[in-house]
Amino acid sequence: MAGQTAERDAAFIVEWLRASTEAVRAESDRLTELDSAIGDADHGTNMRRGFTAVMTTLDAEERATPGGVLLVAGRTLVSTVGGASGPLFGTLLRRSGKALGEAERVSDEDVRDALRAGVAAVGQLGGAALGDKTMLDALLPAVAELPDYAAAARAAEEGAKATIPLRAHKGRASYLGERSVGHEDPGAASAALLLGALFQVSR
Amino acid sequence: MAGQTAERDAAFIVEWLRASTEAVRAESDRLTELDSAIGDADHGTNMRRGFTAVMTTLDAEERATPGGVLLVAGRTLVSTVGGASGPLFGTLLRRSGKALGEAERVSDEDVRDALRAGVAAVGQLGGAALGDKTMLDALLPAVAELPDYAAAARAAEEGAKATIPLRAHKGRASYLGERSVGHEDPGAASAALLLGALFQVSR
Amino acid sequence: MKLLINGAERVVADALRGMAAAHPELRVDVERRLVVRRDAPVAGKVALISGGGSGHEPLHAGFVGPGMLDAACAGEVFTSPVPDQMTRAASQVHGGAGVLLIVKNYTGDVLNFDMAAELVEEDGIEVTKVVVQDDVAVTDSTFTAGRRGTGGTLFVEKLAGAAAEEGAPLARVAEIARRAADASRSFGVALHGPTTPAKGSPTFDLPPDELELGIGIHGEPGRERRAMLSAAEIADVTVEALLADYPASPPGPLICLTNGMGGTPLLELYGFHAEVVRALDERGATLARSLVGNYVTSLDMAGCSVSLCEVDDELLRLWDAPVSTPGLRWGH
Amino acid sequence: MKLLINGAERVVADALRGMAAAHPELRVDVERRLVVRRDAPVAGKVALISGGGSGHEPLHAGFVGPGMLDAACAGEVFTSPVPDQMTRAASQVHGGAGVLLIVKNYTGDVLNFDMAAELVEEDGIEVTKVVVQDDVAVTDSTFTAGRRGTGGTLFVEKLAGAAAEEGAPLARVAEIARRAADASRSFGVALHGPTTPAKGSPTFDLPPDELELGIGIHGEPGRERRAMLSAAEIADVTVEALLADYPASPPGPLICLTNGMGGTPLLELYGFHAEVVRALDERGATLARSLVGNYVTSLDMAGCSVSLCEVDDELLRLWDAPVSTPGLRWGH
Ligand SMILES: Nc1ncnc2c1ncn2[C@@H]1O[C@H](COP(=O)(O)OP(=O)(O)O)[C@@H](O)[C@H]1O
Ligand SMILES: Nc1ncnc2c1ncn2[C@@H]1O[C@H](COP(=O)(O)OP(=O)(O)O)[C@@H](O)[C@H]1O
Ligand SMILES: [Mg+2]
Ligand SMILES: [Mg+2]
Ligand SMILES: [Mg+2]
Ligand SMILES: [Mg+2]
Repeated sequence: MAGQTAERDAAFIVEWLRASTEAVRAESDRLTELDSAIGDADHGTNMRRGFTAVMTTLDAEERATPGGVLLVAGRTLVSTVGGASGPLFGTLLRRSGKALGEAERVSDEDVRDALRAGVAAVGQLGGAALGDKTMLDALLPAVAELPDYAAAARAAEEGAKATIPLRAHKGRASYLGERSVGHEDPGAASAALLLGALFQVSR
Repeated sequence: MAGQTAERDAAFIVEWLRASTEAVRAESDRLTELDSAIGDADHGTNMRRGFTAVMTTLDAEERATPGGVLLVAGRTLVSTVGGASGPLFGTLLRRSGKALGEAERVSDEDVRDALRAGVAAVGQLGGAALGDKTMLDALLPAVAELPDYAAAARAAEEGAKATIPLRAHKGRASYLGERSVGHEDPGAASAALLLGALFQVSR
Repeated sequence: MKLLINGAERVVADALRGMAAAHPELRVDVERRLVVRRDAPVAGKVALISGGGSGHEPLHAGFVGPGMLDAACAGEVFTSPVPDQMTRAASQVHGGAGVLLIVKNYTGDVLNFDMAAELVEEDGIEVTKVVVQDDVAVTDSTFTAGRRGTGGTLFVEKLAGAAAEEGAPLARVAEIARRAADASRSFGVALHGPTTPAKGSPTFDLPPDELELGIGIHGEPGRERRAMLSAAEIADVTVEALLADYPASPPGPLICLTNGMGGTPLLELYGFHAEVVRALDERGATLARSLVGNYVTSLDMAGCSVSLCEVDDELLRLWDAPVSTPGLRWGH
Repeated sequence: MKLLINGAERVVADALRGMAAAHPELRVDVERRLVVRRDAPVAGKVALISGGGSGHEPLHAGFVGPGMLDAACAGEVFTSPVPDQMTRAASQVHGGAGVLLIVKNYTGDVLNFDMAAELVEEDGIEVTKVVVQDDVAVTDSTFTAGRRGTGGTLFVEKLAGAAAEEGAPLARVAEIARRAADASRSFGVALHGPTTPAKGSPTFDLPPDELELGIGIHGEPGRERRAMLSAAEIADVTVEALLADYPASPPGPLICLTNGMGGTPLLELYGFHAEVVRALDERGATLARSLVGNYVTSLDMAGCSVSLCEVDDELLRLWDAPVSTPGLRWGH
């Protein structure tokens, strides 16, 4: 587990995003399958398209700061994904990036605070609350565990699974009413992949 | 088997058409299935619609002569069936009716001559020859056996089955080329039903 | 297969009732299965009558109106109409300048229209018949009932309709129709077969990795079954077959109809059109106009056809002339 | 399921290439996924921009042209476009009289259009947004992301487009759009689900004897699955749901869009329309106009939706006003 004094640089964030991209690519079909059950069968494709673009952008131009990397990654998601997940995950990264400011190195506490700000922005933008069967059901419990990356990844994973019995109140799945019950929320599953990737690169 | 001296009246022809109608109704799905393999899946519906209309017409207004019954039946087929089989089976009956003229009673030889004239007219109208995989492959061998109704029915049945290995050269099935081989021609199957009905009422 | 119907035997009558409700600019005789221009007969104008089996909508009833057909006769699904319909149509639309019958080349259609033509002539109305046989998938047409009439029918109805609307006499309208028919070529491909109401299941089964090349519009299987191809490959096969059938290589300027068979989304059809245009271009052909959409369909068949019509200035002018029908509408 | 495509990731770009080839009257930016009126910007005219996920064609790109939209932004299949597309569109079509954004009510569409609106306003362009939420199948909309925007979008784009074409100022065009949106109700039914290129199989499986009631246009399952119904019964359920949602019973004169979802043949759709008209009539509703066809589709989904728009004389006049787009065209 990452020590409280560890210093994280831009490369760390890039590695996180790279690991996220790999996870999203590997799980793309499953994400689409989840979205097919209670949505419109595009979530895997959306995430893969967005993160692939993020890696292309980051490979093309280097950013000196963790905040800068997150900002450009978030903006890339907004510009390439579309749908609900583009603005929401885009906002998560952009807002986290903003919170990190210009610092070249940040602590895990900084990362925690930044991600909490990002998740709060997601909640504000989409108007969803815990239990609405959205990505927030994975994100909120996860950032509560930070800076313990392992616990955060576990909480995200559990939060995603915990969406299964819920009835959706936001996003496309909400139109299904009771029929949304019994399926994992695709956005929450994606969020768990991102937190899992974060844990992976933090070790 | 019908004797050579038997006299046939209008009621005999009506009974033939009624038996034909019953046979066509009973076999309608099979006829459509055959047409589905090498045509456009409407032959059973076409024949059922036509013969149902024939019975409605005949039940509404009585005709005094065998020829009169056949004429009106043929005209009804032309006016209600459409497709290839409407004009062709319609012509078969109309032309046979014309050949029988105004006589109130006709012999089996008259019936034979009339049906041969009808079948010839079908050949002329559609331009098909024996072996082209059409209704003529049942009709031609059948009328050759008349006035032996049993032999005619058998010949029609055999003629229809004999279309299976043939390649179609007329009608919709011809567009299939070699792929029309291996399927019974639906129009020939219908013709066999009509000849079977004739044998049945002749006994 | 489930269908949005009230019962197989009611399908055509119900559709005509719907057309009557949707199109006050048409006169629909549901009983006799006729769709007629509201202002018919147009005095002094050659009257165009077409028709055929139902299931190809908007062809033919959707092409009734100024600049195209005066009347359409709707048969049962995939079954040509009966002569009584055409004679009744002629009596309603004949404006004193004769009648042109536009017939797709199927045994049933030809026989029924021929019978009708005889009867109409007996009534003292001048009649000319033009048979459309544009389907190049039928290669050895001496061993068949000729070539099928498919998508090219739209060209014939539009071009002859424009000529008639301009006031051309019957001989001239018929000549335009014949030129259009002669200049038209079509080729179709199915990804799955259509479901007729009477049968209730697809008229042919296609495995999930195969397609059917050279299909017609009646759910007949095509001439060849092949492993599935990409849109680009299908366009190449199709355009190759079409261009090879023109005497000149490349032919003159073309109108291209990239046509959906009914069950293929417009999104895919436009993508396919892009490949058709590329394939034409690569072979030196010149595209004068294109039309993309579901115009000559086969119920819910998935797939497409491409129809080309080689045009000169006159035919192109007639193509651009105004038309105002439920299915085709442009100009002023 | 086989699709007529070159690969899932190319579908939208290929379709736009095809639109470019087929419609010289439009400007198509394949790279940026924009379809724009050729004569844009029209000086002094309010510019209408809409867009959304692809797979609903002809909506929205097929409704670009005089009398309707100035620009459409095409997202990936069933995925809303990104803000960059809307800002780029605004810069191309803004004629000095402001921009109206027409947005279907989905979280993704609303978020992306909202982000775009902010950016466009920052550029000093006046922007108003109208959200279409016409789907009455979403009953307890307080527990959802509101109602979905579906077939009623066509009414909003047509009526607001006509007002803009007449030269009405932004506030007035927006008011017309809002009135049209408020007056619109839709309800849809699926007989089988659509196949997205990315998934390659139907997004929901329906047994051969069941249908899905209250579906949207994105292949989401509906709210209820039922044993298969006849066209007449489906019309009754649909019309009942629609009329029950209007405050007055019966509402005022209606425009009725009987819409195919993409995979249902026009023959069936017209038959269904006949039943819709009957069902409306039985409930005392007055039909002012109807439109039947595939206008707001969901790829190859089999099924239909009915959209109603309650109109007064002004909205009816705007409906009848000329429109000239690939997907909708009438008047002079
Ligand atoms: N209002 C919202 N707040 C937070 N997350 C949301 C909201 N609406 C949708 N989502 C998330 O977005 C996911 C769907 O993303 P995606 O399928 O890519 O977009 P779309 O729903 O536009 O097709 C859902 O699974 C859910 O987690
Ligand atoms: N030229 C022809 N001469 C004789 N019989 C023909 C000819 N063309 C078609 N037929 C017969 O018609 C039958 C098809 O009838 P039907 O399916 O009712 O009409 P359609 O082919 O118009 O759909 C064929 O099976 C064949 O027996
Ligand atoms: Mg989705
Ligand atoms: Mg047939
Ligand atoms: Mg037929
Ligand atoms: Mg989506």
